[in-house]
Amino acid sequence: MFAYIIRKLVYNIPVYLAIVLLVMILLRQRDPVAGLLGKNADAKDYAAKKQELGLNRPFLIQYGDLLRSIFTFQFDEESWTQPGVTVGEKLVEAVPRSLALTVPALVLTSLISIVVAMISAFNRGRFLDKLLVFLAVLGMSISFLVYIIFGQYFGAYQLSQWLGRPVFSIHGYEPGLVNWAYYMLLPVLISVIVSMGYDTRFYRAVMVEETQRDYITTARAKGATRGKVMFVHMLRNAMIPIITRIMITLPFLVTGSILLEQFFGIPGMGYVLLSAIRNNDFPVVETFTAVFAGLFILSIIATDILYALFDPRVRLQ
Amino acid sequence: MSMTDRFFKTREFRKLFRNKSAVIAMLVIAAYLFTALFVMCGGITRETCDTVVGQNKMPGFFIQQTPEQRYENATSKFLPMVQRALSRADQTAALADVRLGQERVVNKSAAQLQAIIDRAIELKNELNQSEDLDADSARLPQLKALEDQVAMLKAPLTGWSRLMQNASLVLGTDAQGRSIFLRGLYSIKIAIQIGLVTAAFCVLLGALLGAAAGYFGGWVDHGIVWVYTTFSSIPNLVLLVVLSYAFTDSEVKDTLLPVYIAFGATFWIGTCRVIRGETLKLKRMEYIQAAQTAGFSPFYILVRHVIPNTAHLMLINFSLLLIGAIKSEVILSFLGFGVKGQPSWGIMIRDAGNNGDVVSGFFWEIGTATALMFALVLAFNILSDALQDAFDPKHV
Amino acid sequence: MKLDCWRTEPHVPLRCLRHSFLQTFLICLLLVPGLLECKQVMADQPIVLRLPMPTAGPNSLDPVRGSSQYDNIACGYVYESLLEYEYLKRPFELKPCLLESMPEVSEDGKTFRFKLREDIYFHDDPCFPDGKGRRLVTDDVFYSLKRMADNGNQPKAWWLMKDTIVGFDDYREQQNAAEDFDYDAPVEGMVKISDYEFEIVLAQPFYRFIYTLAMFQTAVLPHEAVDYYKEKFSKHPVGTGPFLMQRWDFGAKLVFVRNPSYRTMLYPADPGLNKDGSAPYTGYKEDVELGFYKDAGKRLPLADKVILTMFAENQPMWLKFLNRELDYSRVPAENFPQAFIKRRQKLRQSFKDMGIRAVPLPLLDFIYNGFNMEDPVFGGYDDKSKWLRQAISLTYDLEEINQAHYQGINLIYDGPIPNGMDGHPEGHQVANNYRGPNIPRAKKLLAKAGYPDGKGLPELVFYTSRQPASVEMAMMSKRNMAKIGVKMDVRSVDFATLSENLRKKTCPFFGLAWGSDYPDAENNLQLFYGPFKSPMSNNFNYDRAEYNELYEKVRVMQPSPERSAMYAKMRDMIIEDVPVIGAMARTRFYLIHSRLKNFKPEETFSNWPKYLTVQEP
Amino acid sequence: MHMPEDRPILKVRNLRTRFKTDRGIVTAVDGVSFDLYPGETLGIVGESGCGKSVTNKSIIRLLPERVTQYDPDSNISYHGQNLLELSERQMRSIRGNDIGMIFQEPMTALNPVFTVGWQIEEALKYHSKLSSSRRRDKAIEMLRLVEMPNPVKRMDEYPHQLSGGMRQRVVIAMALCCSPEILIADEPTTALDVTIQSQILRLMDDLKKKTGTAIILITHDLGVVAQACDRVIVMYAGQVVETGGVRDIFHRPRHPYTRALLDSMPKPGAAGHQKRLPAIEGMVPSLFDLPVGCRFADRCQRRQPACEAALPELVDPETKSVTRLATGRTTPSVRCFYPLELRQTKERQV
Repeated sequence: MFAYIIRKLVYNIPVYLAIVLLVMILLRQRDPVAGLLGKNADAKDYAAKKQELGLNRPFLIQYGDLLRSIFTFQFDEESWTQPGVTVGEKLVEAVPRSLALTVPALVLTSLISIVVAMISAFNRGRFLDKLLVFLAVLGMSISFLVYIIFGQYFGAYQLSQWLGRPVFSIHGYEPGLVNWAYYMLLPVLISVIVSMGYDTRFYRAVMVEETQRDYITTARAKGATRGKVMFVHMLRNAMIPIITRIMITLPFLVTGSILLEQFFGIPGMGYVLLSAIRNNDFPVVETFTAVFAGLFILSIIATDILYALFDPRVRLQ
Repeated sequence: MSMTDRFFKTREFRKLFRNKSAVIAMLVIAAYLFTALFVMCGGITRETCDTVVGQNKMPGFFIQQTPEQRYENATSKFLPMVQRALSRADQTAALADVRLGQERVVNKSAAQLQAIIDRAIELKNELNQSEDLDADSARLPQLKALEDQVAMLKAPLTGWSRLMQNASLVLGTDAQGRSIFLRGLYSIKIAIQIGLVTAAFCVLLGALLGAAAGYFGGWVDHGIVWVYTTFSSIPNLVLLVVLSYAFTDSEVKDTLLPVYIAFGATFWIGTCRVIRGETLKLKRMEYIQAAQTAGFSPFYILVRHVIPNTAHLMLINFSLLLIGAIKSEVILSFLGFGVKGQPSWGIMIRDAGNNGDVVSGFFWEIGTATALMFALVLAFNILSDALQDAFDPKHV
Repeated sequence: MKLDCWRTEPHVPLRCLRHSFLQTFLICLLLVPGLLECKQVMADQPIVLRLPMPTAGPNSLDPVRGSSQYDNIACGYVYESLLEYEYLKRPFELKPCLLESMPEVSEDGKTFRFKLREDIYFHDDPCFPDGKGRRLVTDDVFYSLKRMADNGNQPKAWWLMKDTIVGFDDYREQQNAAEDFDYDAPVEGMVKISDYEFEIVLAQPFYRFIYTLAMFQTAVLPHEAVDYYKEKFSKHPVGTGPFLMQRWDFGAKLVFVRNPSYRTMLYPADPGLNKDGSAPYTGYKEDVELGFYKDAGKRLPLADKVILTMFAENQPMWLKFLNRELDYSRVPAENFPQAFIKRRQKLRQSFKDMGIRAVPLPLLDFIYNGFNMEDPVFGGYDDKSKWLRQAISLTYDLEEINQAHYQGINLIYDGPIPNGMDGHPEGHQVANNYRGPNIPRAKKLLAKAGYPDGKGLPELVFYTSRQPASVEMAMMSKRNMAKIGVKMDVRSVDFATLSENLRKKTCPFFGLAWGSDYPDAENNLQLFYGPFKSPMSNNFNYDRAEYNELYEKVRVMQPSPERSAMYAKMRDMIIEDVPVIGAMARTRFYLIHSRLKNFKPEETFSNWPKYLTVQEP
Repeated sequence: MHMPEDRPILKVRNLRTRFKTDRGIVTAVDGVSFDLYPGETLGIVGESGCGKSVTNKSIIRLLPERVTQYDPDSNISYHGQNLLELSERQMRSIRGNDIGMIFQEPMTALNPVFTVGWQIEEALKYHSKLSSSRRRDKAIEMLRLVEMPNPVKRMDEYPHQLSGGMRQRVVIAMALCCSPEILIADEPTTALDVTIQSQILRLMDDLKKKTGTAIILITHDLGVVAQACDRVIVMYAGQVVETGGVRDIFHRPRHPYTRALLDSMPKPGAAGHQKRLPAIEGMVPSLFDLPVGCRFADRCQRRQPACEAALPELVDPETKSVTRLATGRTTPSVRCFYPLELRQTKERQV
């Protein structure tokens, strides 16, 4: 397995180099210097700033520098828009906030939608199934934005007006587990509602596929109860697509949700990333992209490994 | 019997047409397509959407406006305009400048006009003394008088133009006084356009690359997998935003091309994966192997045997991508990277959000955009469900 | 699943994290009802101000790196400059802050003599030996000014000092070129007399210099802090101000607490009516009525803690204010009709019933659309190009924009000088203006310029910000311009791209705004000074010899009728040449809950949080 | 030949199974009746879709409940109880314990993510109170019984590591581990190659002798029937068309369909005489669109006008008395107005 991981990593090195290169090239279509200068700066100031940002170095040197800092985990370049703060610090600060939002959302969504999907799949074709599928489709057909705008207005503001005391925070963020529910629960719930439609449908499809398998009949012929069939035979098999789906979403946990973060004032990664792109903060964008791409590739490898753990038929080679 | 005929008369298609909700969904989609076509043929132009048809944030369904709003309409928009016209040296020319369509002002002498306006201003000042018009029923007759004064300057609409006026006001107006209904309808075209173009492009590209990767294997496969791993390893946001920046200064920035490219760069990956998997499966099928043994060229086999047999997946992916594109457009436009220079549902929702519509309880704009989008996406969702049911029963 | 990264938040008990994430999560869910109880306000709490900050807030708390209004606000808590503005007095009046008294200016207006207060100590901070703040001396003032010249600090405020102090520019050049920036090297114009006395010598008697000394970029800070925190200094501000920074969650929250060792500084006393019964300053009576002098003589700051929350979107800020979670809020333009009777700009009764009060604040704004005077078609100083610009100006319907996007609360005025400053036209209008809309006249002028009905005229490329409102406004102008046959191509770009294009002089036409740094028209007039062409602040690249001459004269003049006349002359030149179409100034409406006391906002300076307090009615 | 006892352990009477489909209700099994005696092997033959599997899945009640209807007259009597009326819970205690089932596809019938041992033990877990180590022992014993080489090692292997024959042995071991009275084998050998096929069939025969289990063997392969069955039921379009002892069926088929089936079977030694095997022409009628008369009439070469007018009853070909039930072990029944004469069938040799 170790050899497998190493080989996979080596295989993905060109991908990785290409990602970093691509992002650097795309970013360098723009000139960040002017935006970072103060009022009344002249051409000399411009040149000095450019020098200071290291943008006048040959492209390959910049590329090499970035790669070196990534491979040595030295994320100590200063953010351009927030001087005095290194990129690493920014990531360390922002990522946990995104995680505090996305991880519970993922866990809740996955748990709820797997259970709903199972109920739906087992009642396939009945009214309950049709209702659940319809609700899922209904939920998927409304824009994320609308959920947020209305969720914030009704869920936070109107609800607290109605109850006469705050239930969910309208906006804002405090670290710490104690504050989590107050600040994060509403955005998490919105995010759960948004993604539940997709997940339920996907998991239902997986489950339906599994219910049609012969081994299910075999198990029932052996006298297994519904519960045993559902939770032992089916779930174990369905774990493979479920894990794939969850693993694929894992890297996205760190990017957070731009819209939710923006509306609820959670300064997570989505928020930081968007403002970094808007303000041409190259070090932040580049480093974050590199980290994300790394996570993405690792998650692909991890998916393979989990595959092998859950499915005895799969061998890592 | 042609290929397409055969395709459409298969058992799967018959099954599709037996599904009642799918048929309803198709009818809904047809209605949208028809509207889009109507818009595209010049039924509603960008200019129409940008025309001010009434006062700001008017509720729809001809709901009685509050006296406050009527007052605003009568005074803040119209009086200053006419006043300004009167203060000009060249009066007839100035009066012609007065907007709001078919005003009668031109036919009135300056003295007459001045009298009307003076009377109106007088009334206005009296009204200004009241606290809140809603609560002040005694002032309502005065408001009526003011409106009459203002109305004397405007000719009533008749016939077609009246019908159009009514139609454009049916769902109210936005913060700039533009018709929400017309903007909503125009957005159908944008949505359909973005959806169709993106989905068609991505499905074709994804299918070709996926089939090639799956069929040829080896370095072709490695290459294509590398490319899509690269694209999917860059956070979508970074890619979309950076790409859309690339166009800010170019010739195409007001068209939908940047949106297409931003979507096109990422959306093909899913299709490519699916088709690649299916091709790997097909490759092991006897008839493909038979064709290979028979010595047909790989390209011929790919085009003749492999790709047609993934048609159902392409169809399903097409409808899924379409939904994805329509929904992503909304988010992209909200963040300011999407559609520019013309209305779209995303822009309408964004405007509604930015204009504080929800907070102040004005749901017409956001409601219209959401409802129109909802119906279309729901129809496509139901259709794609039905498609999957019919063509790919394993993935219900 | 263990979230190691949560350790970065120091006050999270690490023990909690030993649970699996799911467990923790479930515990959280169970805690919800309990938490809600915790939210109940307890009696006898310290005075806490809860204030909003639109946008993501400051990027740095290092004064020399700051440029935005939000940097200004944040720095205002921690830092102090030599001078500050009187809190309640209008029009603005400077008063000594770190100084014993106002500086003495020599006859020729070039030499300023300063005397520092001797009771000023820096914040207690680990950067000092024993953690006790040191006394502030002359060297600190010089050091702080010199920091503005050090490119290593990424200063954004050099333009304030440029060409001002004798020898300072040379010093900057030399030191930036040298290996190490030597703060001990002398500057000719900075003369130390004693630890508490010094002189600054100017190259020319720039009148604006005195205003510069009240700007937050010139705040005085100790070199120990910079040496100690190095590049982290921008996150660990150490100054002399009334508050200490306690916490900063970038983009989310800034928390300040009272500086316990703040020098004795008292809330201003009621000046009383003048002997002739007139008010000592504009708005005095209202201030008395509102009880602004109730706290007279109390030691500042009045509040123990200030929590600033950043809002990227308006909806949450507004909702939070309505929910009484903020002490005040700006009224987002879109929510204006909800809160106000639009026609009279009066607060609605329902809001008054909630105990909310409205405070309008006219801003020193100059919102404009500018031409690039070096553009081959739309720029230039000959009559034809002038007529062309005048024609375009005449299509602009600022009133329409005002009504549609600003609820009609903006002030529209001619020329570049905002209301309340010397040189602002009476009635906000000059006789000979090109304010639109006047389509027939525009048509005539356009024909005169050689483009009848826009024939032969290339598309006018307009750059504006990415904000939806700006785009919508541009679309309005586009519609109006189409009436005379001028086609406009609207490009909405973000600020970085816009500045990039301005620098390269590639924007023929652009929408921007300027907020005055100090209440003197010179600050706005310099925008048209030839030598300040792009990449400096003259984005119009306006360069007219007479104007430049006049500018060089006025900037070294004391306020006087002659200066006013010259201001007016320069203003009229700009209006005639139309390098700029405009202008508008916003009126900011603040809504405050009745618990917030002594609130008299000002956006050009930010020394006033120390006067605020809350008191539950 | 092992002599079966006289009392049937399973009595199927008038079984009618209907499915609700989106095109309407379909009667997949239409009035099937038969008895199963202890220790015998009953073959059910017919083309695909004739209702063989549905009949047997009805017995063990494994058809999807939601879309399946049983006629109220239908009765499947097992130890005095009607299986069709049992609750799911009662049915569960019978499945795997009293009635075992072997499935067609050994590849898919086994759950790929559990070990062979686990899957054999599973039934024991539900139906016995054995400790886990005893269960393991029993499972190993079962593997031995089905002649699995190296059973202890196989216990911890996954299905994909076994060959097709071995997997089918596992399936059989699974079905037999609770010593059921009835074993339903649904095309147990179809997916296997010929040598393995006969091994498996011999194995089942041996097991039957050892345990006395009654076997219902569903197949479309007449060769398998000839090798393994005592008695045969021939089904066509949801109905029993002929029943009788295996010899009767092979040597004296009375129904033209049976005859046709036998004709389409390759005969060893006869290859030189016949150039082509005659196939049955035409198609099985759609269950949605059944003819009024004999369901085979369409394809029957001996068709008479009467055949298309009415549906023939199941009769004793000798006495022409209606038997209705395909119960007879000695007396064959046939559903045909014009059954083949004995002499016409004499020529056939197996």
